Amino acid sequence: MLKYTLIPLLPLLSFIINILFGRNFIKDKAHWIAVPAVAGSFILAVSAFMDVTAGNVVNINIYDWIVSGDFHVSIGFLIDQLTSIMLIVVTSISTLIFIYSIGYMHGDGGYYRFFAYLSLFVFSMLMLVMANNFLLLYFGWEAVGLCSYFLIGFWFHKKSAADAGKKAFIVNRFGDFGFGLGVILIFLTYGSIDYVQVFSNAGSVVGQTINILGTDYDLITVICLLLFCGAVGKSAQLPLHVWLPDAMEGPTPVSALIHAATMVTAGVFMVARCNPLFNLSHTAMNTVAIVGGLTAIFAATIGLVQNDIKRVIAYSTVSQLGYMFLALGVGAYSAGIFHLYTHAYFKALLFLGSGSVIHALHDEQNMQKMGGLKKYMPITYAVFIIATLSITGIPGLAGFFSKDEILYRAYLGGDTGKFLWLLGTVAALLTSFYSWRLIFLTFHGKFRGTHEQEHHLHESPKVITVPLMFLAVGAIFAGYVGIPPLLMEHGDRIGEFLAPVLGHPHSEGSHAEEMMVMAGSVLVALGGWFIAYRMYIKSPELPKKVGEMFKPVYNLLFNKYYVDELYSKTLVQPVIKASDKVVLGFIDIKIIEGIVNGVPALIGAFSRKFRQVQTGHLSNYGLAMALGALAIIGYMIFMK
Amino acid sequence: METTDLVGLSGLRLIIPELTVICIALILLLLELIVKKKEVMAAVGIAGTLVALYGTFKLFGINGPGQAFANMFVLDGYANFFKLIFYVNVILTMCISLKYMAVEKASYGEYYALLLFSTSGMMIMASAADLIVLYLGLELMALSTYILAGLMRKQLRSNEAALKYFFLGAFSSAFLLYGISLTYGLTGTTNLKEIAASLQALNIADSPIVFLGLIFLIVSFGFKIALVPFHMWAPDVYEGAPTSITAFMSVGPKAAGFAVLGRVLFEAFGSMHVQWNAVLIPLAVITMAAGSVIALAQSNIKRMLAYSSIAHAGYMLLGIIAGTPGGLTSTVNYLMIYTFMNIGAFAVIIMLRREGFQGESIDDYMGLAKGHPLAAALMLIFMFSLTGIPPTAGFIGKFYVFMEAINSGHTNLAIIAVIFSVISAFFYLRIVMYMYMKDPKEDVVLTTSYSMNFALAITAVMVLVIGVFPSLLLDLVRVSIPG
Amino acid sequence: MVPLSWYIVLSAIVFSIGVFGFLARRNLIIVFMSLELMLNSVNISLAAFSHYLQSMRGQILVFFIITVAAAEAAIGLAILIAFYRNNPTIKVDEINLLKG
Amino acid sequence: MENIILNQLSYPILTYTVFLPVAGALLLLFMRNAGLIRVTTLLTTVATFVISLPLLTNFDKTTYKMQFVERHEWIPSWGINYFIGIDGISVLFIFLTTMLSVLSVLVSWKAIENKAKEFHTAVLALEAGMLGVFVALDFFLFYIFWEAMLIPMFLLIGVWGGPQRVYAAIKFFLYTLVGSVLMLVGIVVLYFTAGGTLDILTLSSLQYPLQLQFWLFLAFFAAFAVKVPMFPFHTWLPDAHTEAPTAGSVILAGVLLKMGAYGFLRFSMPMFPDATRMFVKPIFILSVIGIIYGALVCLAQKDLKRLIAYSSVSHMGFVTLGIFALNAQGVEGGILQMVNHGIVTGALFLMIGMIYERTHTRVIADYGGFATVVPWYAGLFIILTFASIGLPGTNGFIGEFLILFGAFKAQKLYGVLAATGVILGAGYMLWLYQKVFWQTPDPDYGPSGRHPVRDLDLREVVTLAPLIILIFWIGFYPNVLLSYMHASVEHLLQDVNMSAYAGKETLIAQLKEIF
Repeated sequence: MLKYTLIPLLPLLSFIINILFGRNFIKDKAHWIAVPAVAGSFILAVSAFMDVTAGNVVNINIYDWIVSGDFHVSIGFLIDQLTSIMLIVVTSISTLIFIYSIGYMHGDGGYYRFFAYLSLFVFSMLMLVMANNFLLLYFGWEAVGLCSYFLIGFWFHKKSAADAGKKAFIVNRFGDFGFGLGVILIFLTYGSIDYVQVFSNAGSVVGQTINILGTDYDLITVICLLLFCGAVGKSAQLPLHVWLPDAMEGPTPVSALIHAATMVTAGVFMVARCNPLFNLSHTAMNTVAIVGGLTAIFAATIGLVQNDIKRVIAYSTVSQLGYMFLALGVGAYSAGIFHLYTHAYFKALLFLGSGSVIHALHDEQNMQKMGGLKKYMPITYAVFIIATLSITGIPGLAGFFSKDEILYRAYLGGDTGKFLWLLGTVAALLTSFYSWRLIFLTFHGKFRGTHEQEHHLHESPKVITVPLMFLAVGAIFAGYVGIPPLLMEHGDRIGEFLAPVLGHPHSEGSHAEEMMVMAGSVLVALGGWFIAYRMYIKSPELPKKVGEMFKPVYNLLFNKYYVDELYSKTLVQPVIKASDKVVLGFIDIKIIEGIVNGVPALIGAFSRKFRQVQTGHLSNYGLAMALGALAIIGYMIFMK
Repeated sequence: METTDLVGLSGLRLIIPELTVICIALILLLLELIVKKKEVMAAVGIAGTLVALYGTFKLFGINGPGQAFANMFVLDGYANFFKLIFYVNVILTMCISLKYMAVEKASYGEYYALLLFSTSGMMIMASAADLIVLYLGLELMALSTYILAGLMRKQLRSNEAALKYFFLGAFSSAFLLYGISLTYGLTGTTNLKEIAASLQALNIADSPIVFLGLIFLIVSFGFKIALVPFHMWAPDVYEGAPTSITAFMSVGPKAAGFAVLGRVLFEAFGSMHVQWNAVLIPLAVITMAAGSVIALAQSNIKRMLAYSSIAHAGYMLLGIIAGTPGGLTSTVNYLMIYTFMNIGAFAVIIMLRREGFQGESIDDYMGLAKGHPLAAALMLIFMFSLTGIPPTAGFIGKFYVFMEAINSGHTNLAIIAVIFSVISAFFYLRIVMYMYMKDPKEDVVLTTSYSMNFALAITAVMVLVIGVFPSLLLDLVRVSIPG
Repeated sequence: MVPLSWYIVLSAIVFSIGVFGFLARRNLIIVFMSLELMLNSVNISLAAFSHYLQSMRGQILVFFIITVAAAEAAIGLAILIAFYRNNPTIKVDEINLLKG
Repeated sequence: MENIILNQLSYPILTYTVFLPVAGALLLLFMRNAGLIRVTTLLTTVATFVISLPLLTNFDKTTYKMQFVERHEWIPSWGINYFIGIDGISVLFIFLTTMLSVLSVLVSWKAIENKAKEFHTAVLALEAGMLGVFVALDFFLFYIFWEAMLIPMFLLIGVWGGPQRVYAAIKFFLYTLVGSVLMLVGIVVLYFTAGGTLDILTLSSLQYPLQLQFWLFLAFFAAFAVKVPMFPFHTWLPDAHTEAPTAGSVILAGVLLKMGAYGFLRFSMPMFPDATRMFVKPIFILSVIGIIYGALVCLAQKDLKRLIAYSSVSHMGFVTLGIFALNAQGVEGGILQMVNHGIVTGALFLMIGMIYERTHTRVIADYGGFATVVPWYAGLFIILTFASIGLPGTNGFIGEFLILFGAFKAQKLYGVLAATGVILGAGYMLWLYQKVFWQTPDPDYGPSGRHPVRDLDLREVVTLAPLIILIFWIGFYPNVLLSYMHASVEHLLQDVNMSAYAGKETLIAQLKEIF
């Protein structure tokens, strides 16, 4: 009980202490509080994991949160296989990144603030994954959004950073809007929002419909899609992906932890968590899969031409998240979670690596101004290579196992499955290409930056490189918990471990097919490397040529399909304009205020008019009286 | 016995208060030859009034209405309560007059005598059970008031006010007489009770001629209580007359007018309730409307209060329209409250008047709260009371009247009334706004005196106390007017 | 034998003449006289009524009216003179210092 | 009577609570020295707060009945009593009022120089009036307090307000007066229908014919909708809020706005249940419009206070939406949201007042980068920002969620529409926060600048602390408040949902019956 409570509590304490006393007392000692806290919850997480493997799943209520009429929800934790894995991922990566940040954020004015927010984030993320009901999940969900808002806007004096933070929060609100309604609908459907109750009688409402604006829809589908809205927002899937690339305004450790490894995968976690519901709705499943597949390829294409090193990785994150949803959509939940878990390591590694590069170049992020760094920063280069091999799915590294699993499951998923598999494979090709492009541009060739930059080039300090190495180890070996049966009987240990929560994949295929898929993915991985090699090593002038050749395509990709512009033109600007010109300017000031001030003005006018009657002439007054009397008499006669 | 009855000496007992007031008035006339200090005269006047007040309360005890002088004079709770109003009115007026009349250089001894004569006239009106007595009382009141209005004979405004008041007053009493003659002609009597009886007996309740007579009566009473369109004199006279007299007039004659209106309509023409209601309802509406609306545009506070008093006449009329004893009670109650708050307001106005400074323009109230917080606070109380905002007495008055109107099924009338009371709120607030929310142009010096402070204290306290503990007044009213 | 109605009509006419005079004439004195006319018209009707009803009240009231009218005249003229001292005019329509 | 519990304490606690401020005000009349006046006022408000606490501790949460009831004859000739008591709906507002009064005195400590005596008298009078409104169980008594409150508020706005204060004050006064007088007529009609009593409990227990209910509901609606304020009767609010002095804005936002919704709960619903059910749809529509409308207007605001004022329109839209959902979650959420709004918006006005004292501008564009200039201030402000957005963990979330839940349960469509307000809310609040606190500051305001702006001092932190604590307390343990309401709300909903005409639910059918 206490143990589990402590897991999220430690980071929370670290936050409270740092935020209250950091400014005046702790200052640059902030990590002395934050790191032990998160490390502590890592250790606790491991022990929790042990408990689960030992077979006792925990579901505890701490206290009643909201009680109103028949609505009842409590603060409580559910620690099962899925949660325990997430706990490991979150706490382990956090710990490493905290350590990394000590070096990376060294000397920053807001050092204490940084660790405070980071701790708060870890707390929120842990609440998110440990929740045992939807509302508490929603709590963590919004809380991590809050932290990402703070951390993206960490350097708030930069307008770009401030805007990005705001954008991230508001875009997410669109998703949460749906998510919230989903939660409400779940309660109204199942009379409870505790996972256990809901999932246990998930099937009870199959076939029921809900009437929206006169048309009936399948109830469960509606619920699932509403929940998925949240996932789309949080995990930056189409069409709400726009916030994630901008989120790179935040410090690199943030990008690594929040916008690669953990928070953005919350959507995946949530969908996996709700698999009993999703399983009941084909429509929902297909939506998830297709959105995932499209996002994967969509983001990958953008990634091809970006020059900002972090943005490339950001788009690759979006695309990888697409992969995960693809997996969930085809019912391979464990595969999705597996990829989530491996991805956490190699993507964190990529980000931190790029962070190390940026650090060395004094906040230079444009790859066109880099090059030939491998001789200056060998370690960074090495880990980069490992990460890239892993993400591109070279056999033997973590990425390979998970990605292959996903493609295979997709392939088995009927016609839509085949199509998705195709998407996935193409995306893999692109991924491999831009990942290598990144490597070649950054580390090969000769340095294209300024002289004093070159002068200061150096490998990053231990405190930065050591976590990189740890992550590298993860990026290599993390995959070995999920070796496909083809290569090793009962190799898919993670799948089996998660089975109690996520169930077994629906369909099994032949070895031949599996081989085929595997080969395909390996092939495209190499293909991608080859093209990149041709273009950036053999003939560095080629990229320009190609760019010229497909100018429109290039522009389209380079401008990210103009999605931001589209939203700004069709949504943001109109609303702002309307609210200013129409709502405030016309309705409020003209109409309502017009009436409110008009009536008194009218009365005033009457007043000034009627006082003229009082002429001051005696005879007029007498006349008034006489006429009054006459009028009454006339009135009387009229009445008769 | 025979003989005494023939002379009606037994009746003398019932008119002791009137006699007292008149005697004091006469004494004051003589006293004027001896004493030069006006304070003395005021003191005597007030003392005399208090004696009369005491007399009235002794008589209050008599159970059932006491008749006298061949039933021409009646002494019942109704009359007594009105007399109470008149006493309060005249006492407070004397209190606020002292310094003021000196400032106006019009402190003549007969001023106090006239106040008392006028008051005695009102008292007679309140007790009149016969149209003849009613006429005499009314003229006694009116003639003295004409003079009072013109008392500042060096000032043209005062002259003009008196002139207009006189001519229009005479005009209206001509209407009254014509009405009386018609009524007399058809019913063969001038005694209110007998009129009612013969209306029944001869069954002429719906004869147009009778109604014509009634209309003429209503016109002349409407003149006294300033109903639109018989109100035209009010603003001019209120503005021109000495402020203390304005205060006096805004309460006394109005109350007296209501006294006779109520008595005549209820006692004599009770059977014609439907007809006279048909006349009074439109009158009430236009009175409230004109009063509240026209007041908005005024810049002279006396004139503004004149229109406000017109509007208030409209509200009071609701009680009469209700046509029930309760309604009458509510009107009387309103009048009592109105006495306090209105005289209070005028008292503050008077304080601003000093050598070479009129203090009648609303602008003169700018920033009064800075220099004289207490005076401003008092004015604030009176203004909110006139608006009818709790916890002031004004609210109780309005509430009671609306209550009776609604109870008798005139809900729409009540709604109209409340709407106009909101409109009227605007010009009362404007005074408050000027006092508290503007900066003073020149620093105002107040002319105060003990009597003035006394009057202010009484009025303010009563306004608040009645506002919080209405029962104190309500119970009194209800016993004096058996429901 | 003159019927009652004649008196009533006469008094009505006289009253109306008085009213008209009050409203139409511009000379304060004449306005004042119109007032007296109105009062006397009432006296006529009252006297007539009282005779036909064989009751004294009407005639008593007539005496009262005459008395009061005298007092009224005295006061009215006094006010008029006071006014005339400050503003030597007796034209009704020149008296509008107070208005609005 | 069976549904009251006479004051269970040894002393008339409610009377003390209500009239202690009056006593304090009277005391002030005899004082000259401004400092002494401030201290006295502070002590009075604190004492009132302390005295009111037993109401919370001794409150019997298990019953819907009126508690701490006192009843004495007052105007026997009208059958009117001095009849006061509280139940689960009003008890929280007593607490809110007494607390906010203390804070508003604290925040005016330095701000009010001229006419300090009048100011503090007005504040105390106002407090008494507000408390009276919440405890009155006799309609006449209620109306007295309801109107009497206007006078001090009118002065607060008009005398110590901003440049447009006079216009704002008169607008506020007349606007609310129009509504109130119509209610007054309604009250009198009710008085005679009920056979000469204004005892609220008796009136609530009676059944009125549908037509009467219809008209009376409208009459009361006039008063309450203006106070809430509901769209389109809201335009007095921005002016009043913007021009009022900080203390005024705080009390206005914190308590006065609640009285409209409180009126609906206390009078309209139990007395006119059928009319209530009839008006659910129109009021839902108005509320949703209010929510979205207010939010949109906020997006276009240039003035700090005005923005918060319009956000109140949006938030109060949520409240009316909730209470007219006519289910436990909606009503309880509505009540809770009233308290929350009092806390959060009250605190926002406090903070704006504090920064205004330093910069003397309310134009948003004049700010920027203040997170570096006044970090602590910025830190507290962000908490309020997110509380007002309704972030889980803050009180705002609990209220908004319950309301949306209730609304969704009652009418799905309106629940969904209202939920969009949550997005817009985030929009304008974050926009505001960025404009004021983020990006680079104007060097003038820096420590070395021409008008250096100092961070919060102890007094100000003390002023804000209780509200901040409440925000999280309610956010993480809302039952501390919700538990007070359950019984009363349940009983209220019974009244509303079981009544003579229950069943005939279609508006048209009932309107037919009326015309």
